[in-house]
Amino acid sequence: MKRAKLLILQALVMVVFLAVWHLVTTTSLFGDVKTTQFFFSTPGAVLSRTWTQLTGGEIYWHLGITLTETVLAFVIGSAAGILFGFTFARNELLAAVFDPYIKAANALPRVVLAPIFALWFGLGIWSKVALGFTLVFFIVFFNVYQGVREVSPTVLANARMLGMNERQLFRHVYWPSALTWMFSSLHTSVGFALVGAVVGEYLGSSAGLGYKIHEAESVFDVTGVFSGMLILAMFVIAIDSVVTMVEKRLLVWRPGQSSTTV
Amino acid sequence: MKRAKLLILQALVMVVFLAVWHLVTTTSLFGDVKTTQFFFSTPGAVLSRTWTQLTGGEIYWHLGITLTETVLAFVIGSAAGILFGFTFARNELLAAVFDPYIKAANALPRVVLAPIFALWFGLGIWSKVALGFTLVFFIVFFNVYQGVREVSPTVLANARMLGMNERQLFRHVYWPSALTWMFSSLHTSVGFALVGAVVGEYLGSSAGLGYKIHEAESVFDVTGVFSGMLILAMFVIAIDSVVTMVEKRLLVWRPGQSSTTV
Amino acid sequence: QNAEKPKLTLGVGGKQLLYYLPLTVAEKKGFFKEQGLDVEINDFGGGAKSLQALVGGSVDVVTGAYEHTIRMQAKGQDIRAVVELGRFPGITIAVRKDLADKIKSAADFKGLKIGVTAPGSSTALTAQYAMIKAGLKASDAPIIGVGAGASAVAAMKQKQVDIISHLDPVTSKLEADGDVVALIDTRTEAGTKALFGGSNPAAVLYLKHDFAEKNPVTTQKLVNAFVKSLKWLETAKPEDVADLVPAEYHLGDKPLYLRAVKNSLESYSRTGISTPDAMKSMYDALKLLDPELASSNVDLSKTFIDSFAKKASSGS
Amino acid sequence: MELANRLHLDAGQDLSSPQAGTPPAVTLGGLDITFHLEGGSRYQAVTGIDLSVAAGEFVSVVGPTGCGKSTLLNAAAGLLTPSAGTVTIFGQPLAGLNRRAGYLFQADALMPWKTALDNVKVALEPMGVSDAEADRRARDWLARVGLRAFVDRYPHMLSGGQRKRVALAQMLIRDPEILLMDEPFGPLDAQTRQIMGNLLLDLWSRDRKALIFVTHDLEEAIALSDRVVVMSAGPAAGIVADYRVPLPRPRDIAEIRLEKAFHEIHRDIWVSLRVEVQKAYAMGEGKELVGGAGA
Amino acid sequence: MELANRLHLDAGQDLSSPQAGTPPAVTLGGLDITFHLEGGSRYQAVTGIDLSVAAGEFVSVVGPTGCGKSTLLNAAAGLLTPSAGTVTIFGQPLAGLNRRAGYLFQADALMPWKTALDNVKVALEPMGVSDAEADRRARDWLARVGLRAFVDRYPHMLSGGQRKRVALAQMLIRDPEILLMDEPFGPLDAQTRQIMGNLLLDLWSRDRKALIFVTHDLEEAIALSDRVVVMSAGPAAGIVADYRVPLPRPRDIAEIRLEKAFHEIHRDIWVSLRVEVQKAYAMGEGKELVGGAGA
Ligand SMILES: Nc1ncnc2c1ncn2[C@@H]1O[C@H](COP(=O)(O)OP(=O)(O)OP(=O)(O)O)[C@@H](O)[C@H]1O
Ligand SMILES: Nc1ncnc2c1ncn2[C@@H]1O[C@H](COP(=O)(O)OP(=O)(O)OP(=O)(O)O)[C@@H](O)[C@H]1O
Ligand SMILES: [Mg+2]
Ligand SMILES: [Mg+2]
Repeated sequence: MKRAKLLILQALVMVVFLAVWHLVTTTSLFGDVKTTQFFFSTPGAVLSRTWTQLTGGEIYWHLGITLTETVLAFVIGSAAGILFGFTFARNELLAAVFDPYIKAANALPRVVLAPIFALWFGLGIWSKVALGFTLVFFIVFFNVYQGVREVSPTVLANARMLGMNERQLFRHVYWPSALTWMFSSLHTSVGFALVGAVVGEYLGSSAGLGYKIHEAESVFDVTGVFSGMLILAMFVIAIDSVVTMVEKRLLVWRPGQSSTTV
Repeated sequence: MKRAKLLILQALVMVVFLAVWHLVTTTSLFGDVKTTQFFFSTPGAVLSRTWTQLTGGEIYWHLGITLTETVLAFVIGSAAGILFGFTFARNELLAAVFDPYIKAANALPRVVLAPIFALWFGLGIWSKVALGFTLVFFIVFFNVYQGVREVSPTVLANARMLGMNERQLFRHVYWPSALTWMFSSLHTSVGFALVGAVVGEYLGSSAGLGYKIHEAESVFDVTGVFSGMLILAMFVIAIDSVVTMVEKRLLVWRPGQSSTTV
Repeated sequence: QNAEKPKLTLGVGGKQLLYYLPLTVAEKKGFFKEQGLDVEINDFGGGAKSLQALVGGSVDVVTGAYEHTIRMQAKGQDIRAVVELGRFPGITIAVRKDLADKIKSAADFKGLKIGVTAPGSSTALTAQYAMIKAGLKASDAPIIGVGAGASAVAAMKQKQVDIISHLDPVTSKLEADGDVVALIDTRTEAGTKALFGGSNPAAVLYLKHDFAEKNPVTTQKLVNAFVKSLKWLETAKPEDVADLVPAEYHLGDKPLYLRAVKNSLESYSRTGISTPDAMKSMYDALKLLDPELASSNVDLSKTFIDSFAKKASSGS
Repeated sequence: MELANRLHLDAGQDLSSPQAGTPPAVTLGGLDITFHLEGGSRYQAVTGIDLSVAAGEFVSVVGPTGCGKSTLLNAAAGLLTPSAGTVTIFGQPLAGLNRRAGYLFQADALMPWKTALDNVKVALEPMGVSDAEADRRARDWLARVGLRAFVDRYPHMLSGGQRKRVALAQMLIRDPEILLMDEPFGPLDAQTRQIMGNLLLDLWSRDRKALIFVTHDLEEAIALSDRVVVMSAGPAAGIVADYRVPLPRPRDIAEIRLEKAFHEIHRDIWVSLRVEVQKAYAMGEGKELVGGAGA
Repeated sequence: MELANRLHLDAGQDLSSPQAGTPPAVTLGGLDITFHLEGGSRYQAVTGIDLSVAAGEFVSVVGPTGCGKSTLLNAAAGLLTPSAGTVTIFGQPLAGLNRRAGYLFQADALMPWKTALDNVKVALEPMGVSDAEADRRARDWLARVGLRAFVDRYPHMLSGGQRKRVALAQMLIRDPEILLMDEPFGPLDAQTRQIMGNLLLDLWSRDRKALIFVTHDLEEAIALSDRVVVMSAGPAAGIVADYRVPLPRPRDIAEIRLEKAFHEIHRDIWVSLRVEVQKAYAMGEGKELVGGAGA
């Protein structure tokens, strides 16, 4: 019942959005129709193009490549973020020494780094993975770092008194305690992994969704650009729901928002 | 004493980094010197160029523009992230309905959106602010959202029993409780605000650090590119230390990592 | 007579590229000021972005590829060129050194990886056009976007691509380092003739038609400035150019820059006026390559207003 | 005795409320509370709870650990919606939070980001008290609970008993009509307990507050209250006995323990409680049924 | 009496340790603990603490709330480095954590992400016990503290007293040589307290464990321990008295309260404690000095 209501509301939002889009691009209320269509295409055109693409076979090849890059960037980036986050949080000196460098590295515009990645990793998927990695890593890193430091002092003291060594503390205390933080960052970084992959493809590649979008953009095919982004969006929702599922499983122990009676 | 040691260690890291860089680019151990210099310049050249730029006056004009964009993107982005984060966390239905759309929006490659921002906000600083905004907003949003939901149920129940209304709960419970989360996200988003500004400039503008970097890049002036990035890095460390100062002030109440005796 | 709009914004996708040298010359030589114009130059990440800025109204005029005006006319956007800056495309198709003895012409491209600035861009189209002319299909070789700058050099040096269809300074850099051998060189008249059968408009100054109609004086003054810089380039030596542009433009390697300028000098337009033949040759090439344009019917006289350039040439 | 007490439950209102006719402050009618557990099973914590507390009445609740005392207070506070039954506050059915009640939680509930003083001050903000006035009153209250020297400490710098006293001040400063207190004196030493107990009695006797007081200290329960309610062991705990304390007021809680009537009622309650605790222990240990947990 | 007790402090070791010659399990020598406060001021919690607990000795610590009992245990556990003085464990100066001790914290310290069973099981992991064996023993221990039916509950689904008992099982299952317990039976009802007390005595008497037991329940302290140490009010709290409990072992904690010796010692300690509590209260309220807080 509740689920149905939610879906209806979500659909409603979508319909309103499409209606506004349609209105803007097909009536001259908001300026010259030709110009608005040059930038925004029309929802009808975008949807029908998307449909054509999804029913054709070619897009899946590109999607597959982008998916591979995204998943790799996400997995490697979060793994490294988690690893470094934990290491730094557990080693104050290390954290203090590297703090300014990490902050600085996080601020480097990735687009500028693309040639260097291309040099190091070639034009294949790995340079895109590297780009996605630089986005995912920092988000996860900062959150895990904070998450570890947020561990309740009493729970930690208790675990230490139980004789746990560093590895056991990690498994039984730091890790579960940082999980909430991690998942919050993972929701952001799923998106950023995809952005990294697509931007990487956009800057130099031979396949992938970003390549398709760039191709469309070069010939001023806005419909193609938007339909590419639409496919991308559907895609990220799918990946994110996997993250949410894992999250739900791992965080069963948490008290609900309100007390639960029947 | 401890501070001095830290500074020495930080300097050491820097020196090692520069030494490696120097070694790679000036000896033929790692391939042809000309080629490596074409891609990586040399630390000496980059430092001297940076010095020239910083002592000359022109760079400050560009820096000023980038700073304005970064600060605006950061402030507006975090403000909106905080606002929406709180609103959504307090309104389950809203959050559930918009959840997929927010996730999808977060995954759109900003590079592709640049022309649209230029259309809406012109070529001045506002289109760059918009780009930075789209990066900052989501990071802050997800963290604030999670931060609000992490409020201790007992503390919340107590505050409600004290008769607090929604506004007072916000001020006395949600806000302070979400602060840690917020600051963790702000550290990431300072960097991203700058990335947004620079990438925006890189994609189209007539001034700013990103413009300078783009200019240098298209004439293979790697030295210029790296010196631009160096200035950028110094810059973000400065902004971030302001954030850290504010954080320290606002989070005095937290128990230290270890119990503090004299 | 005063300009209607003395302050205007100009868009360009990569100002430092030799492709757009006439713009830098006009700026540095003060030709805009001479005409009483205050031109703010906005640099974009690519030609497509500067065109979008023009359509969106963020800039008044653009120095970009002539091809854009045809595409825009096909989409119903009345965008017209007013002065030609480059008469040859300036694109070089080169093959990697170690393959040079096997690959002699576009007919041998089958199955090789071709690096271009971006899929769908003019470098890509030129490469595909060459293949079609040599009897292959456009899809016979994978097209790889390698970007505009150092990443393109990296791609070739790392043997990520076999063929590169690119612009200066990338081409000159690769040539100077001995990494590639040029097969088709549209920087020269001979090369362009060989591929397209005639000259082929490249960089132009284009704008929205109503802008030209509303601001005829401003447009005229702009064109005057550009024609003047074309005239200057006609007689300039590479060293003159190198002295004029900021030192950062020298690619960190002045001999390389001089070489690149020398290679390119021939490609700049002399009069600022494009011939209908040249325009038609461009359109035909596009029709061949782009399915969207294949069925289009663009009136080429609407893509270029030559009256301003004619007046400028006769005036000076 | 058992039967008499059960009967008293029904007649309770008239007997206990000093002013018959006004509705009781809190009435729990046929309350059932069942918790959902992971994996779909349920745990019925309490069942069929009927309890009425008149305005001006001091009722203590005792019972074996885990029987459902806190759950009961949560229901009275409106923090927990009962699965069945009604909660009535001054004759009005309770919807949402009980705005006329103050609640002292069993667990730490101070805002960790506020000093002791601010934690107490903030309780006055919803009432629109001016800042200066709130400051003065908060300092006064902290002094009354013996914490004048600790006003500027954050909760993590206070001992367990000090935190509890801050929470006490935070609750009492608002002067609510109904006081729900869950082991308020647990982490305090016997002496401080008496001081706090007297403080509480003082306050309670001044105007007709209703007080539900959960404690494990039977002597304290008897010394302070008008009625002592004994709960049975869970699951599905109920009220098994309801004793009226036949001691005159005003009382001095230190002295009253020496009276004979005190000892008698103490022994009575002790016996009925002991049975329940042993039952609870047996259940928890699983010697009898692992009861109700899978209903 | 007072004097005798003070003297006993020095001679304590020989008298109290059943096997003279072996070093005492815990020795605190001249312990000073001062906390840094915001803004540079300091708070001296305890000063000049000398306390020695022999192996096999059961020592209770009582004192007014906020005097420094938890602080003392923290120092003995190695969680807090004293500002001055030494902590010696079985003759070895303590550096870092006290690995031979188990600590039952005053505050909730269970891992909220583990069920009761897992919380207890995990205590065996550092000892390398196999999973199956750990499971068996953890279930057994949970049954002994009366929680057989609650093994699969997460801490937030347990009542305060149930959580405390899980923590108790978690600590006892490791069978440490030194037990540090901070108000372990606080949130338990009197009956359960006795059951747990007997459980603890059982365990303690089996092998020569040293036990430091903080409580507010004086009767409990006397019933369980060999010595009762009374602390003075803070700031700068110290040990003011150290009573030996002259009751024979083994004891039944329910029965022992009826003995005469029990009442005598209870009265003695009560008096000395009362003085301290009143002092503490006066200080906290600021009637005397706001003492030491700005030293
Ligand atoms: N959220 C919950 N989910 C499931 N069971 C719960 C939950 N909260 C409480 N319980 C169970 O309900 C019963 C009553 O809990 P409650 O906290 O009311 O006990 P109590 O009488 O306050 O005990 P104590 O004296 O130990 O505080 C307990 O058995 C407990 O395990
Ligand atoms: N981190 C800290 N910073 C400053 N003062 C502290 C800190 N921890 C404890 N104190 C102070 O030290 C004193 C002793 O605290 P402690 O927790 O040891 O008391 P306690 O005897 O255990 O009291 P209770 O019986 O209430 O638990 C208290 O006055 C407390 O305010
Ligand atoms: Mg309870
Ligand atoms: Mg304590």
